[in-house]
Amino acid sequence: MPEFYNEHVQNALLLGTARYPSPTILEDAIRSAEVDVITVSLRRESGGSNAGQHFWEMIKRLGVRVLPNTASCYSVKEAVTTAQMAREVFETDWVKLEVIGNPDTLQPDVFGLVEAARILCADGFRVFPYTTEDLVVADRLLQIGCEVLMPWGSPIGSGQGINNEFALRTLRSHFPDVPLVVDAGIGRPSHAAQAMEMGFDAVLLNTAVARAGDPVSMAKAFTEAISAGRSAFLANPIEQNDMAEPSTPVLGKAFLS
Amino acid sequence: MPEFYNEHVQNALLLGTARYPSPTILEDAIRSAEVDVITVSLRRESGGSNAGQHFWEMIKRLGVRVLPNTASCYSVKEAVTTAQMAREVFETDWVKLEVIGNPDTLQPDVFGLVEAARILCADGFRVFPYTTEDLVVADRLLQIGCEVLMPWGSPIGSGQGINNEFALRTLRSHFPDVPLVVDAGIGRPSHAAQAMEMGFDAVLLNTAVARAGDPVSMAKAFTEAISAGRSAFLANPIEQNDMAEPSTPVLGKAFLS
Amino acid sequence: MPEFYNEHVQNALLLGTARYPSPTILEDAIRSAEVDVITVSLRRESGGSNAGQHFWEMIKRLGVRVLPNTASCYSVKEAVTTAQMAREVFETDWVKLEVIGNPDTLQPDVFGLVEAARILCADGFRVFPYTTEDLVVADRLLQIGCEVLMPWGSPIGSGQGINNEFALRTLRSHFPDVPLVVDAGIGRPSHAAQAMEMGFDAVLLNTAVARAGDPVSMAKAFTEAISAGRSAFLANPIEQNDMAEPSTPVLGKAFLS
Amino acid sequence: MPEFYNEHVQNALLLGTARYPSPTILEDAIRSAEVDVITVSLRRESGGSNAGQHFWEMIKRLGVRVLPNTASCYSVKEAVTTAQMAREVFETDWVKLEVIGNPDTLQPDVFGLVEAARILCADGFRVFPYTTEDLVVADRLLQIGCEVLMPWGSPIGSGQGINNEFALRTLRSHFPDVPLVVDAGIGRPSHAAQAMEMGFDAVLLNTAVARAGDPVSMAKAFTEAISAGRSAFLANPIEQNDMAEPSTPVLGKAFLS
Amino acid sequence: MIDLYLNGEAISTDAENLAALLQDCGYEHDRLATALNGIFVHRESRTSARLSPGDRVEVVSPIEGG
Amino acid sequence: MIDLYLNGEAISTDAENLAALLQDCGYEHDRLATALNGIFVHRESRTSARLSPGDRVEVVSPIEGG
Amino acid sequence: MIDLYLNGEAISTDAENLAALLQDCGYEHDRLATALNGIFVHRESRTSARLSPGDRVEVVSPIEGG
Amino acid sequence: MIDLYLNGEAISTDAENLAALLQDCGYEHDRLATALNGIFVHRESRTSARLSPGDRVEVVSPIEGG
Repeated sequence: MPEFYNEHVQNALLLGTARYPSPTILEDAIRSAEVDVITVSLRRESGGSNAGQHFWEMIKRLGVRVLPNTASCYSVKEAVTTAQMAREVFETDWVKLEVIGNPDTLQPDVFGLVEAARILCADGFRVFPYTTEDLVVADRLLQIGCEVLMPWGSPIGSGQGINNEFALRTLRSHFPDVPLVVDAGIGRPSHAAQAMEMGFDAVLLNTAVARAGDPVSMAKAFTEAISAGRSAFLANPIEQNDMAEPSTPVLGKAFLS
Repeated sequence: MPEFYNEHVQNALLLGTARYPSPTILEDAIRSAEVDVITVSLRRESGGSNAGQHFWEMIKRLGVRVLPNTASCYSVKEAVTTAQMAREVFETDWVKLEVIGNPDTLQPDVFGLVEAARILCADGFRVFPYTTEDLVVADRLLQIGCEVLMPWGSPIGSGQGINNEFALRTLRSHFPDVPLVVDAGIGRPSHAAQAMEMGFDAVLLNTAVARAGDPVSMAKAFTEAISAGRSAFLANPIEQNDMAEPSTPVLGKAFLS
Repeated sequence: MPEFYNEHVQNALLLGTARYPSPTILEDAIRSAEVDVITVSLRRESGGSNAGQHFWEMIKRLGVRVLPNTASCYSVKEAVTTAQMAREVFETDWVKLEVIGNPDTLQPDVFGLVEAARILCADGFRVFPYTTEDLVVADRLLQIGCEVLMPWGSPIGSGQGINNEFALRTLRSHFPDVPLVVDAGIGRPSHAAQAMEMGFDAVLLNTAVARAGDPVSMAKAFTEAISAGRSAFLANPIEQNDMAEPSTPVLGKAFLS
Repeated sequence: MPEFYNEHVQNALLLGTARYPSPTILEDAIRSAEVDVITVSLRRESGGSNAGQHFWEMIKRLGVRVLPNTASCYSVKEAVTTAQMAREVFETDWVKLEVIGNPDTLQPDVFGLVEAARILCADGFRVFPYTTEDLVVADRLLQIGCEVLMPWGSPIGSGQGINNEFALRTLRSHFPDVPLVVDAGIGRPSHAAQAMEMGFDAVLLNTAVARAGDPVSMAKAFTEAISAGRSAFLANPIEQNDMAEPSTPVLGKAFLS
Repeated sequence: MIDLYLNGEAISTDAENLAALLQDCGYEHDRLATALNGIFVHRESRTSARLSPGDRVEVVSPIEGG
Repeated sequence: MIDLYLNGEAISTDAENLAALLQDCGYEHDRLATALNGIFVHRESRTSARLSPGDRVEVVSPIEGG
Repeated sequence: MIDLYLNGEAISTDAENLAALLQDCGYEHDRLATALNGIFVHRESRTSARLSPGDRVEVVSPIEGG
Repeated sequence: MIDLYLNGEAISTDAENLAALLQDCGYEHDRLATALNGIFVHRESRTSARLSPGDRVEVVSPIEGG
């Protein structure tokens, strides 16, 4: 099971909590998939409203760890302030750092990301940067204090899976000891299993569960697939080869013609 | 769970039993992965030998169903005689019908396959034909009495996974009510999950488990991945799309610039 | 340049003649792409009509070779009779033999194909069978007298390109001396170049040119791409590798830090 | 034909000049492929040597345009000084700006790249930045004065082709009016045709030609394939679809059963 | 008069053989091939190919094809 | 009375500091975080965070996120 | 004595039928199936399956398979 | 005599500036560019570029590149 900033996590599926048909379905999904870490966010609260309090109570009831995000932040300042507010509200120094660079792809702005990460690491945060597959950017993030990397698979919510397998494999082999999480773009359990088979430590996803026809069942499916992918990685899978190899032994075959 | 010839099967992973490091590891793999159907074969037995008897006792001990194959048969006659011998020895009329057409790819000879299937169906066998992804061949096999189809993913033992996804999807959509099993070529749990997500009913594999570094762990991983893929298929996965979609709601975001 | 049944062909692009915006555009496409072999067909002619005669005159004017097809034939009998009629009308014993097995995929019925090919080869035809990527079927076709094979890339008119590259590579390596033509499914010049780079001898296509916005220009593009792919195959391309290799020499680089 | 910084270029194949078996073969390749722009570099010259002079004379003899690179530069300072030296020696303000971030992948360091590009654009250079597929980085480069972008296909010299087609398509659609060149990783003419079919304006490559068995023939093949890809892009290719469509008209087919 | 099918359409004809039928029906050029009840009839055999009631005659000529 | 923006809406308030503003506006629970003009204000600093005309105050609380 | 092939090996035997052959050759368990000259012989037909010189007898039992 | 580095090799020279150094070292053509301690020196500035002990001089000329 993955370890982030010296904390052991019980499930390598990190699950987003937005876009579910109802809070009840969200809660059921988290429980039935035995999720340990959920991502959360902040929004404006009006006086007299109890929306935030209710969501907080659900978190407490579930007993899960939270990873607050800085979703929709396009500037370093926004991201940093959001992280600071999240730390106070959610009582954690973990932060999923998003500095978005483009509204169509919702991809990281790697310049802003590195700058914000530097500020937040120096301020005591434990930063989980949502980044691209760029090896050089990854190296910068590690140098300034990040101890986890979360490269995207494909654009957020697109369900395309892993668009650049070669680059993700390269990341994995360059940083064998850094926890790596594929974050964003995962559409189906097979995508998640593939990421884990490549040696990734965890998978973060939201839309693929929340917008499935049956989110509870889909959440469980992802937990299973991620567990399967991890086991397969550790069990040393066979190599691909071009020629067939008989599985049934040929020796001792009866001669019947 | 899949149903073949009116029999319900408890695990959509059908597991081959050859090429394991030891009989003990094979037995552990079957147990820990909760496999319900295993494939088996026949070989020449010498007088005084108890090899076959021992293997049979293991089968009985495990309480699994057996699916005897006609591996390495290149002619209709060989395949038919092998099937008949297997029915007597294994006390089942199920048969995984292989009529091999080429020693390098170990691919089906579809001409021989259809002929042998016709003979065996008429003789009361319940034929599980190992076939290609060819829709027209599939149609013939169904017309002559096969009630299951087992198209290959890629060459036996190659671990390449699904080489022609389009053709397998086409098969699935043309025969929505026929149990379809991807047989051969699966290398990793993500391949198996992918097959199940495409709506296949089961996956048959051997080498990917038997030749893994840790076959017991790998067998369990395949059971999990296949379960995940099936659940995902039933839970109605999201469609892929080209543009990103924010998972965290944008409405209500604080303005912090 | 490819050779079929001892006839040298000047362009490895074999071009279909249907579905063009106009006969003039068809004629321009053939000319500008310097096509040497076109596929043609037969249809019912009414008394008093000159449609067939006009098309024939265009063929004569262009000076191209014709390869009549048996399109839309679903039975052996239909295909054989069509081939016989085509031989008389087009004055050639070449025939693109199609025995279709499914109206959705328009894929070959390999059973009917082999039977019809046997009849036609025995009757003196030079058969160009439209077949699948099935190696065993290919072997049968060769044994009964075909000296060319035309496996599909993907369904006719689908433009998907090569759906099962592994199987086509396998065909190529098993039959190094047989002229092999990828027929059907090609959508773009890069698909055609890829087929030629794999060592195929020619590419047959129709829809990708006829239904392009500018068929004349697209036909020329295919001729170029096919020529490029062939040249590349003969020029021994580099192998893929995982690591980068500097193209500019590192030795002698100035030290400027 | 592409236009870079208001200069029309006669061939969309930009060709590297390193790693050829001999200068003669390089010269033949450039001539026979009718290349208009070649990339060149600088290295230490000893007193009394005429190596640089000879290479320069070859360039003059060929009458080609040169695009000097800053290969192997890992720092902004190195890259800037190299660009300045190149401008003087090659008498051009074009520069292929490489700021390398990793010796294994030879990928761009996007941070150094943007900084160096800013300095060079301000100094009057016409910068051709060798960059990644990152849309946000691309946007920065355009904002600071680059009028061409050269995203990589895959690592230099790897011959893998286009590893992240989605990202390159995204770049193309976001910057419809910016000349885009796929630079690095191209292995075969079909890769280059694919890039052009996606709407890219040019392709820059070196190893795929220089290390081919027959570089002269391979260079011509790339010129053809690139021309084909460009024509296809302009000729409006057909869309892919899942179902087959008969090319030969079904109406009027003889009834022969 | 014989009732038969020419290219799928019911017609009545006085022609006794295939060659005569083609002439009667106004076929002007001979870039044609013929089949009778699904069997190919060579050009030189058309005169000897006698027609019977219910026969299915096909007459085809060149067209574009893929 | 000070005119300022609370979560993007123009309001007038008698409150002189952030803590007072929250109380006046009826915030009942304290699973909240605050920012003043884009700068985070710690819970314990809200009383010392004086308000000025035109200030932009943001008050946020937990919500689902991806 | 009959010379025949048992599982591909040349042997000489006094056995006159398949059942007797199995017994003579020391087959102890009956998780076996038999074929004579490539044709399956049912367990209950082994006694009536007479052996002739040159016969090819196959005796198989369960093994792992894929 | 000044001890400096020319293209990475230690040399001793009487030349007082870059232009003189090039001449002394036998550079015959001028398809060259120069850098002094990592900074580009224009062709026309070579005479005014005075050399000091420990200087790193780079002299480059055209070569093939990718």
